[in-house]
Amino acid sequence: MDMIITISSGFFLLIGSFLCFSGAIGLLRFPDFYTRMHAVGVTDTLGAGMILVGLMIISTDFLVFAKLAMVLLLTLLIGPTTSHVLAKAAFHNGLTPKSLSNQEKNNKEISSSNT
Amino acid sequence: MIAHLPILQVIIPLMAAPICLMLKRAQLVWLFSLIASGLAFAISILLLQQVMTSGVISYELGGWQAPWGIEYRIDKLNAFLLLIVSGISTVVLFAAQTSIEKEIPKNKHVYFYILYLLSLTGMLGIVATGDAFNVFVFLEISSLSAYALIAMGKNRQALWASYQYLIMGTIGATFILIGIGLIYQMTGTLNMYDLSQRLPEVAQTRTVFAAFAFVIVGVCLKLAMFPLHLWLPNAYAYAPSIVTAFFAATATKVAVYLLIRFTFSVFGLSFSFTTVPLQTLFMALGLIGIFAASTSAIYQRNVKHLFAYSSIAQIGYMIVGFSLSTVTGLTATLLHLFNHALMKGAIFLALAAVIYRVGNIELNNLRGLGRQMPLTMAAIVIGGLSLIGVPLTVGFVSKWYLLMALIEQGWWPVAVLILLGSMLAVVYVWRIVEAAYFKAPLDNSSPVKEAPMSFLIPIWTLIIANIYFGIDTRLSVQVAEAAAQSLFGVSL
Amino acid sequence: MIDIILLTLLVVVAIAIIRMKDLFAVVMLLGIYGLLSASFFVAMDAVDVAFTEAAVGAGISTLLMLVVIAMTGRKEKTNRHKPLPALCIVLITGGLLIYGTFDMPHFGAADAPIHQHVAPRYINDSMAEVGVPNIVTSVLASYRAFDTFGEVVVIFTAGIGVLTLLSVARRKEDAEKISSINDSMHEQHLVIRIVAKMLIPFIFLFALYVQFHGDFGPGGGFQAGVIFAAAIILYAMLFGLNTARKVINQTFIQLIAAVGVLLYGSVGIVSLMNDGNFFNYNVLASDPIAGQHLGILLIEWGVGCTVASVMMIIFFSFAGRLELHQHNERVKNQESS
Amino acid sequence: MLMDLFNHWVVITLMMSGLYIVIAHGNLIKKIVGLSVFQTSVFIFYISMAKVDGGTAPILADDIVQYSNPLPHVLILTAIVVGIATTALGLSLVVRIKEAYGSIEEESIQQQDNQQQDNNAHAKRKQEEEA
Repeated sequence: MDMIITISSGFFLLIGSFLCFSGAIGLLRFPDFYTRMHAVGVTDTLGAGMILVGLMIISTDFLVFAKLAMVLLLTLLIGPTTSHVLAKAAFHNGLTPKSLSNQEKNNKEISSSNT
Repeated sequence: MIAHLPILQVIIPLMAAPICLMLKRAQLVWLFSLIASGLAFAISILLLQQVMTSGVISYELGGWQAPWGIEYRIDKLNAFLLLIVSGISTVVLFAAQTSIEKEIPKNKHVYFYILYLLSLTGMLGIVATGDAFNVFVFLEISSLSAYALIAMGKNRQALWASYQYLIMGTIGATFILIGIGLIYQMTGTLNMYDLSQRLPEVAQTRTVFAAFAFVIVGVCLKLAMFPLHLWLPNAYAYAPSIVTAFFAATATKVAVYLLIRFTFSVFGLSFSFTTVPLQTLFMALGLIGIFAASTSAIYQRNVKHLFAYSSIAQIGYMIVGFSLSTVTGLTATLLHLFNHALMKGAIFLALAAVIYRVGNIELNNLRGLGRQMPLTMAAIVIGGLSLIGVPLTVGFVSKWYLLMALIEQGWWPVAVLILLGSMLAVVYVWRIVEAAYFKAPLDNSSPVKEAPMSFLIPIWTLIIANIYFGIDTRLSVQVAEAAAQSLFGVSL
Repeated sequence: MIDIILLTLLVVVAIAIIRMKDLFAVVMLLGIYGLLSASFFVAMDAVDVAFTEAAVGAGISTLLMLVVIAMTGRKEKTNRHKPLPALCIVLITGGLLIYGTFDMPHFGAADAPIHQHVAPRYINDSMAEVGVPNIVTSVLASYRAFDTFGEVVVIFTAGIGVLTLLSVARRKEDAEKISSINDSMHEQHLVIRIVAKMLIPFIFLFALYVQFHGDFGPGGGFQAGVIFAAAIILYAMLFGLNTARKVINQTFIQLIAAVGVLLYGSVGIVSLMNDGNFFNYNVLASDPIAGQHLGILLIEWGVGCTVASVMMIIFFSFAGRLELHQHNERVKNQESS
Repeated sequence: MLMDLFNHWVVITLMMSGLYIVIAHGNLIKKIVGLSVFQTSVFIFYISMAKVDGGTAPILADDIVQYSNPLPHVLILTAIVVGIATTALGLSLVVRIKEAYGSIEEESIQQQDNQQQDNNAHAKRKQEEEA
């Protein structure tokens, strides 16, 4: 039983770490604001979520489990919302996604200076 | 209740402040804060009596023993300072209602009194406490309320002055915090008495030296000692006049108290004056301060600016007396603390009265006021004479003691310089006398009446005290001497 | 190891703050600085402090600065007189401090003077004397209760100070007009409004938990107050200032701020009445430990009330000014066009 | 020896960068940011002296023998509150200064003040001449 718990929690933790890591790379490598935000969103929700699940599996104390569950719920609720708000704010302030503005060179500068 | 006097001293104005917020009506609030301040004054008199007869009072807050809990420790020095601060505050507050009528918008009057009381609380707390960190907390209470009070001034320069004061004051407070942290790290205690016992063991370490430097620089920033005085003139000149009167008479005094407390009691005499070359440094800075500030005062056109610079010069005298590190020198400093509070309180209150009637305080506006506001101008002149140090005023007493202390130690040249510095005071006081009595009023200025009684009573209370303590020196000298001796005798 | 990484990150952030010209970025970096130092405090076992620093350094102060930047513009002027004197002062001060470190006890050494004197009593005896597991709480609220009282008064002073500086007297119709325009802009935020509605009760619940659990774990009146205020501020940001003002009466929160200070102080006065020293909770009940518990509970409530209401006062004052600014600008634009 | 003091030195660097921002920068908000950095670094200094190797957070539990020192934690809790109070007041001053002067750069404010003083002096002199 212990074996299964350790392995499954390790599995979740690994996936979580991988997602966080890829999110970080995405933040650095993606071309414009919106795609970068997508990378961050992945880290925020899925990566952190997986790590929390992994930790929940190995937690022995019920209180710790419950607290982690609360944290997980909150991240699931807040993470996407903040991404949404950010994207909306950017869009309202006239930042266009890169694919829409490939013809105009100027926009590239705006997007890079704004991130 | 007698046993609880030390804490009541601070708690009464403190608790009065939030109650003021509930009273709402400005007049009521004024009366209430006047009563609170008056009570604090009464308590400080009782405390001074108690200390003079029975020695140091220690009050353990929360019932916890000293190094573990916070202790209020009232000795002769604190009691003397408490008396000065609460006394001046009460007298100044008496005139506040009339004065702020024209300087501060109606809807902010209540806030003004609350901040005034909090500022008073902060100063009393700094003086009464025997715990190094508690000093920092109360220092911040008094400073934060001071920033807000100064920013209430009519002109926009008040805002800028207040901002500069905020930056300098916070740097100073943070320096003090660093210094306290360093000594705490070396001794493991925050209680001042305990510190004075444990510091000699580690006195020769570099950490304690650095701590000393930080505390002194931080306090000197608050004190506006000569090279660190840049924030003071504007802050005093642009603040509401009542605030200027209150701060000029008390705030720097509290900082001088902190300087004395830290050098003499906490770090100890032998460390402060033998290990560190404090004597020459402070004497030089004090003297330069006297001359530089007095010279700037001569060239000021705004009378409030003029007296603000004069305040910096007076701080110089206190520093010179302090730097001698003898009983007479310290007595002179303490006397000058008391006397300067009396004269600057009176002068700035009189200026507040002039502003109330004339609206402006440039030298030109004083023209002809000698005839139109005889009592107010007479008060300014007597205060000015006191600043110069003319016999029969308090200024003479403290200068006399300072000179005695200098001659006692054989510092003849410094004594001569001090006298020369007083000559500079003659020049700037003369400029005011000239404008007020010997120049015709400007054509376009309308004649003004004498200041209302609510000004004249507090102004003349202070002026009479000025003359009384200039003639009958027993009381002030006795207390100052006893306080100085206690600092040299048994530590703390 | 972790502390060295955190410190390095802090240095990087500090340098970035010096070099950045965009105030918006500077403020965000300051928030990061606060959060990093909070993490450092956790690594140093100071959980209570970390909690507070995270709430204040990364939360409230960033928010206030952002509001101010919205009013003052976000660009720092580049030209600036020579930084050489500043560098001199900094080098002298820093040099002095480094000189001071040479005789300092080593980092983490258990035999340093601070661990030998005063502190051992808190660690060994506080359970018997105060009866609260969280030593920080027992020192904060009992041994050094007067410092904490001073802290509450500092916050109160700041609240009154901000009010004197920023409160705007305006007629009611004007207020309605200004706010109605601003409120209409908030209508678009459907998603966050719904999420916030779900979250706000939980934030309140958490604030209460922190308030009452301060005796057993990290937390206490100050943190609870900040969290409570954060919920209200969130509400105000999403539903408009005017709506929030209707929910929370401005005179009422000023009153609560005063009541908090008074509650704290009157605990001391009651102990004076019962022949104890100021803040001696032992005399509050027949059993000293019960008295301590009662005293700590009451003063933590005082702290919580004052902090929560002052934070709200500060936010409402700043946001009210911002609203006025935006309104004035809009009027100006209309006139010019 | 070096490693033991290294932490302190880094913290001192942090403090000094805060102080540098306050003194060298002319933007009023940046100055307050600098103050904030300066103060926070002093907090870090206090907290790091409370740390005991192998200690844990000072919350009493049964199976723990070594606790970190709680006293600096208490002091810094108070100091953080003082810090935010100062920041709030400073920022409200900045807002008012911006309204009164139209700028938040030290140089331009100083310039405006000097100009005003000169103008006043000029007006005064005229007045005197007339008188």
